[in-house]
Amino acid sequence: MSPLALILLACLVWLAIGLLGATFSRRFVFVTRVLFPAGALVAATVALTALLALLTQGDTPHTAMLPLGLPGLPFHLRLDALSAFFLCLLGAVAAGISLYAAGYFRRGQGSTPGLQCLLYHLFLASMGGVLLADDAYFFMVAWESMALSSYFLVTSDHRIAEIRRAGFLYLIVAHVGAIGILLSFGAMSGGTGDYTFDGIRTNAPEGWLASAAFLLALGGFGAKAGLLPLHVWLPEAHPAAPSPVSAMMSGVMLKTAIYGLLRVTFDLLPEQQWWWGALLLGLGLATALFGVVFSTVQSDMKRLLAYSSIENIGLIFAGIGLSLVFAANSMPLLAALALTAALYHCLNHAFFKSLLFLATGSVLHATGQRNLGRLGGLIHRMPWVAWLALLGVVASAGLPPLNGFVSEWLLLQSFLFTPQLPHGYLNMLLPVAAGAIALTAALAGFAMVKFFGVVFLGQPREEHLAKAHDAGRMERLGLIWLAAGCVLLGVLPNFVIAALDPVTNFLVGAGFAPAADKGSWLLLAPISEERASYSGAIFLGGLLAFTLALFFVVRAVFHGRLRRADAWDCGFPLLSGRTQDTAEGFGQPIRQVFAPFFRITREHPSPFDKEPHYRIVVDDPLWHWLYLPLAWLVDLGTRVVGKLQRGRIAIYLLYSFVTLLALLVFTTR
Amino acid sequence: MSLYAFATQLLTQLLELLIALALAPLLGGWVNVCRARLQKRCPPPLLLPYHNLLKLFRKDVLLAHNASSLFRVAPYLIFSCMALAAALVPTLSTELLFAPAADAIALVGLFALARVFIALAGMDVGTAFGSLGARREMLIGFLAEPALLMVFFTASIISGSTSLATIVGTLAHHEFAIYPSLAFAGVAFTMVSLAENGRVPVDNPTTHLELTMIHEAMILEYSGRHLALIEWAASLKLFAYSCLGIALFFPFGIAESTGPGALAVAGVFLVGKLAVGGFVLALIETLNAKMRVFRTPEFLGTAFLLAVLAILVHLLLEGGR
Amino acid sequence: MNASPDAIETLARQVGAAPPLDAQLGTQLSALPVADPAALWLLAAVLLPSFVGGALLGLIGHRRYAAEINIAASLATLLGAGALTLHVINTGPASFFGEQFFVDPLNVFLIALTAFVGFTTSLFSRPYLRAEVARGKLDGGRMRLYHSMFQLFMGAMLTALSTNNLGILWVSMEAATLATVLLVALYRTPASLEAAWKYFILCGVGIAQALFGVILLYFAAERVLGAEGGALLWTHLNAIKSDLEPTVLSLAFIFLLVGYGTKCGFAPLHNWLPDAHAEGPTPVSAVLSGLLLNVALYAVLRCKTLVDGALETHFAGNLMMGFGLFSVVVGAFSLARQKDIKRLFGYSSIEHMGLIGFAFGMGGPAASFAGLLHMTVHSLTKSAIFFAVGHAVQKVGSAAIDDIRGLLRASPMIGWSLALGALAILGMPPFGVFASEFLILTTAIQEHQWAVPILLVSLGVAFAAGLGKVQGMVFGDAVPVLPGVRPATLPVLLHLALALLLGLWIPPELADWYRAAAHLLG
Amino acid sequence: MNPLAWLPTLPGLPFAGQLINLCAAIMLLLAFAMLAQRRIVTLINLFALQGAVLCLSTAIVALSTGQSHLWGSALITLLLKVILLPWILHRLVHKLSVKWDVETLFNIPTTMLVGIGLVIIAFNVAQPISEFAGTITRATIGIALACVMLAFLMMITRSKAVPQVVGFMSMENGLFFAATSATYGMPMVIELGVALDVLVGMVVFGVFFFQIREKFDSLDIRHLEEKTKQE
Repeated sequence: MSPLALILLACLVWLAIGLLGATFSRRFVFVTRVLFPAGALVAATVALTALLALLTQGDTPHTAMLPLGLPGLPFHLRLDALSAFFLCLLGAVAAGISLYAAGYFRRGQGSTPGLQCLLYHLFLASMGGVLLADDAYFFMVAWESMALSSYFLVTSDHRIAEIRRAGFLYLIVAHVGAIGILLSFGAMSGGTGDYTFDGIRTNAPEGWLASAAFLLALGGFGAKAGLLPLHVWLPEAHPAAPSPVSAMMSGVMLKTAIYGLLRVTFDLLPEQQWWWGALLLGLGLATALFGVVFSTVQSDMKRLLAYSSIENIGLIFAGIGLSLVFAANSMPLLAALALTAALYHCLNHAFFKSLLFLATGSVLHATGQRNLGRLGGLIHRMPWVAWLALLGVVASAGLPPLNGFVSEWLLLQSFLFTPQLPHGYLNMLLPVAAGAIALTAALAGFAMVKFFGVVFLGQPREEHLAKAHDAGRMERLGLIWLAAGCVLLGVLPNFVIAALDPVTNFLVGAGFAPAADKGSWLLLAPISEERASYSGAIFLGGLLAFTLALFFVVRAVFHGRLRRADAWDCGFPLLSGRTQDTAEGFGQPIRQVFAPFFRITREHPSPFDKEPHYRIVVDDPLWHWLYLPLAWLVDLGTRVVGKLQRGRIAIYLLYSFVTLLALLVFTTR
Repeated sequence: MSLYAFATQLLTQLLELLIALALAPLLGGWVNVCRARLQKRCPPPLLLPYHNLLKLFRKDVLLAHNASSLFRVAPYLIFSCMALAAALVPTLSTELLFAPAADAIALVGLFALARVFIALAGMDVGTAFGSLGARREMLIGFLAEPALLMVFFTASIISGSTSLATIVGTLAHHEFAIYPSLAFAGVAFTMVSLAENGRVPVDNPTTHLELTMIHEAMILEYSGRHLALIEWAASLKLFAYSCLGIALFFPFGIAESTGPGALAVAGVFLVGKLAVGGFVLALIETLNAKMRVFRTPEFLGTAFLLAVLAILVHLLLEGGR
Repeated sequence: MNASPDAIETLARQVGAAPPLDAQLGTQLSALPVADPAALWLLAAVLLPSFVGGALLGLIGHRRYAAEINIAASLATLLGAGALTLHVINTGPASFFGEQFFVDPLNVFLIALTAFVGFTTSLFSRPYLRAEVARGKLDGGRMRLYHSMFQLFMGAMLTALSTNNLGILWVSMEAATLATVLLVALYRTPASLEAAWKYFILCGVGIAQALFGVILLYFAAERVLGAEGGALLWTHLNAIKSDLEPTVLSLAFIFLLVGYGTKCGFAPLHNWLPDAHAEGPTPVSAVLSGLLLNVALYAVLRCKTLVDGALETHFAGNLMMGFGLFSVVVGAFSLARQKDIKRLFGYSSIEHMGLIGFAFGMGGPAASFAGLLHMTVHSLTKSAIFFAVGHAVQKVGSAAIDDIRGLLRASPMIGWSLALGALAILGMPPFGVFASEFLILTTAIQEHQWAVPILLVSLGVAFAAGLGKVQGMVFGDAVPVLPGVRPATLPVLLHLALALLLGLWIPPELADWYRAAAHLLG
Repeated sequence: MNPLAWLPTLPGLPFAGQLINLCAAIMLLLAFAMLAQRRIVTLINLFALQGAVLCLSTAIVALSTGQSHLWGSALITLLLKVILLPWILHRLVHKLSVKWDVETLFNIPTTMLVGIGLVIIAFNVAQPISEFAGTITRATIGIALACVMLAFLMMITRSKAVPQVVGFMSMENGLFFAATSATYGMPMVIELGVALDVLVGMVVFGVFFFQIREKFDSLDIRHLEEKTKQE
């Protein structure tokens, strides 16, 4: 059985699982304890198959055709290096999330677990479809099915108005983006009407139509990925969704947009313009900075993570943009380096962000709170979740020795080569861009410290937090799977890079696995050991060994005595949960430093208030600069069109009359 | 790699680590002595830091009721990070066993890792001062980190590598050239170091005034061996930064081999340079007053811009290669 | 960028024209109609049940079993249509009654569709009207009127579709108008009378314009074919279309377009449509949107084929594109301001008729194919939506969008039908509407880039508005529902299933059929 | 301005053709008269007169071409449009007592000016058709078109149901005139005519049928429209 057939079968099995779930939606135990773990198993199979295909298949992609679709345009399927990589990502992350989901969905919260099961597996299968599609129509069908199923997942608790609003916004942005993608395919077929990807590859236009196709695709995929300024749905939809779904959306679905953009720019369009790359880079950096700055000032833990997703997507886009710039300047090796960084970051982000979203899910289940201002001290009650989340936090902050650092390291490395570009402005500006990336990474650290510190550390801010319980067995299993991924990806980068080699070879015609192989398997040295090298394994080993040694040495030389007492707190006597920093307080320095980024509304208490309160609302200024004017324009349009409807027959007759006359005059002039 | 080379590199590496561990408190003591002298005060004993550490190690740990396991793990982890960082900087020789495992960027990452953990530890007990210190520390961190990276980038672009050994090797030995960009980078680096080590214009290591402290606020709840480790880690950090400055901007004298002779010479150079560096630090601390916390972003922003400028100057004046 | 001839050929290979017409089916379908007296009874089987049923129900339509008779008559029509379709597939186009009637790929497909939707609507109307009677909104006399007029309307539309004579086409269009006026006014409320009156006057005037167009067409044809030479027979006209006088034809087309275009709901001639949809009984809304608009468009298409053939320009196509685009814009932008659920979907019909008109206006195998497909899926989906809407309104007791809440909880079946139907009509895959929109948009960006931004904005606005309204109705906490409504689930599910099927897989027979029809349309 | 001035008097035109041209001119004149008329009763009378002229012209065509089906058409016209419909309308007006005021949306001179413009447009539009036409009375198509347009204008400008219905019927007269006289009797003219008359009959009947008066107190359509004016 070819890998393609196996993966296709897996997608069908997902569908079947979903249908089973919908059919037996009353059998709660069956749905959660059998179907979801089965889905996880299928996901693991997908990951393994795709990985094997990636490592073994070489240059020849597997293709197949399904007797479905439009006449003359049956569903074309194809498994090549790029799709195999993303399928691997999908399978690996979905396995963890499915395991977690088996323990997560409960009765009586939003839709029934049976329905969730259907939608969830439909979501998985359609993502698989997106990655396998080899013609525009199938791609679009899978793409929109993905949007639709995730929309219903997001709105599963639709009795809450906020969630309805989030779903609404999400689906609109997704659909308008999808129309953009569709038009991009239309433009790319170059007037031939051949919508298979093979056809597009041979017929793709050059010149302005190619650029138009690229821009449309950028808009479409950017909308799905959360690229500035199309990101607004993301911080709304991710918090609204049940946590496994947030994890899936953030971890995997956003990556399908990356996949689509890569497919279009590197595979389908024959020639890349350097300014595409510059545009992507600029947008990516702006998105990354914007995302991270906003993520630091959020008070809702899932919104914080959602903005952090925007940041990471920005970084990935920046990497792709840089790669495009290199590729357009015929520097394939460097393009491969930047692309590897971007793809690696996709993988990393998928793992650590899913992990964090799932952790918030457990917190949510245990406390019913998403608001950071009402959490705190959960490390005592939920040690499993807290320690596993800590791994996610460290990875997400881009700190060694976990995975987030590796991809950021690669990205920075690729930026260091930009002085070799033959563009005056670019090679002056790009080092600054590297600075922006460094700033983003550092701010991500801030956001993550805030997230972890406020949720898990300190004292509980509410009474009922004392009753919080740790994650269940299945949930833990899912969390451990993802956390293990974070560690392994960080420690063994060379394996990942070897697996990425066929992908970059396929997309930009170069890979540097051979160069990396010159070092030992422990050492990541993409160009040469002289140039730069890093080893997560040694790093982690060294750190752990030293810490342990230190611990025992200190114990041995001195003693291990310990007494518990009240906190010192500079002698301040009234220590309570309320004296800690709130989430808003922790974000205050950022609000101060980046004040121009925000739209801040403050309500200060006056000295005469009986019940003084302080309120601060930090808004996304893009709402006010872009979306509200847009909404106003549309409203204006509807009002103008509404004026057509006068309700008077004479006026309606007049319309007909004038139309007739105008046409007559126009025709006989 | 031959076994001999491996062994010598391992030995050099261990030597560096030991030197760092041993000399770090001394550097702190030296700075204090210098500062007292400059301020016409009676100086504390040079070896006082050692004494303090020993005293703390001997004491019991007094732990807040609310402290979690993270709080107890953090000091060890932070200390390891700083020790590794100090060991990674080529102070004596560029031929270090573990140098390939971490380059300049990883070094920055290592500092960041320590910072994240100390901030988390500060938030753990849930006191007002702890979280205040944590957020200020992170504020300084997110501004200082990119600036430091940009300084490294300048050096990396000059030497075509991010590996610290290669950078130092290039700057110290291979060719002699005057790099105007390094002047900018040097100033930026100095500013970053001051901020990162909690030195005077940004923080005051000797203060315990609640509203202005940063580093001290985070570690208020620590006591006994935990506190000792953290204090030691802080001095290691100062040491690592000093060595970095020396390696980047005054790299002459660093050995490129692992021969005992070369190492001895390098050791002498190192001690001399550190003494000068400590004095300069004390001078800066004496001449400046501590600024308000919210002036720090401006201070560090300037550092960041200077570092960026350094890169641009390099690309413009030095041909970009 | 205009596609090169080669490009067109590839395009044709991809989706449009039949794989070189040697495929047996394709040859047969695109041949000229031949007299086929043997199949006459098949045509009769299509047309007679409606007229006989209409007459019969005019007498006994108030009886308890009238709904079943209605269903039986519709079923007979459906069976007849099915048989006719099979016959045409097997033996090719045929003409009857001295060429007064004919079936070719274009109309046989619409006949089948019309008969099908008519049948499902009759299934739906049975429980629907029972509930209305039970609530005292209708009495026996009205039921008689409804059943009789429903069948006559079906008969008129089937006649319009199957005739070859432009005169008969016109007469049956008019008859269909009259029948639907009575249906729209069925409730006799002031609002329904107003809607019926508007509908009557506007469509009456439109029909009159169309007659002038027919006269002009005859005027031109008479020169070539002679006074008695069948100058109103479409097949004859089509055969000699290149000899017809271009100026006269272009003028004739304007009258025909304005005339029949009023009935298709092309903006700005559309104003009768929302009122008529909103105020009539829901089964009538379903057939208005699902069938009548299609038939009117069919009439326009027949004329367009003649005119573009005669002019050898893209005059008629351009006009249709213009009207189509304007309708899309008007429809899309009107959605947001609607407060009545049926008006909402009435405007959505305007938008979709515009899209179909735009597709046919672009012409060419791919676009015409897309237009035909869109006609099919729009009929199926929109009538499914109206079925769901009808039950929803009965459950809640109000047609105001603000009053309808939480359908998913109140009645999952209706809620999901409405949600999925609305998403389908808004162009979400995997439903069929998306398939045709895919073809339309991709063709548009290759051949008429200027239209693309307009389409993009309009479809986006329509999606936002439609989704916003529908979401509000299906989501949220359930409102209390009135008892005693047992929805007819079969029609809704059948339609949605078919719409879904067409999005994922178009049967080869149907595709060949579309291709042959698209070939006819040019 | 007298629309008769335009009447084509081509030398060599057969007598029948001249007669039809004359009828066409009278049709147009009557159309204008109706456009200008304020009183409903007179309006109905004018309409009956127009029907008579139409009947006459159809008969002439029937006579001159020998197409027997046109006789039937003429007869139907006579019965329906000259006798039956005006009678119904008179009764209607009497019953609804709306004979007195015909409130127009624009004042009459403006309407007339617009009407003149319409005639010019109609003639211009018809020009290429006439040039091409094979029939002897080719100019009449322009007049028929003008009649249709003027009737359309009348429907737009009147706010009451009865004048609108009259306008609609007048439009139908124009169409029928085009069908019979301008084309010299197209096939199916009877069927089309009957269908058209059914339509007209329904419109008239509709006024009763819809009981507009009962429901709304007056036949002013604006009353009907208030409900859905604002949405």
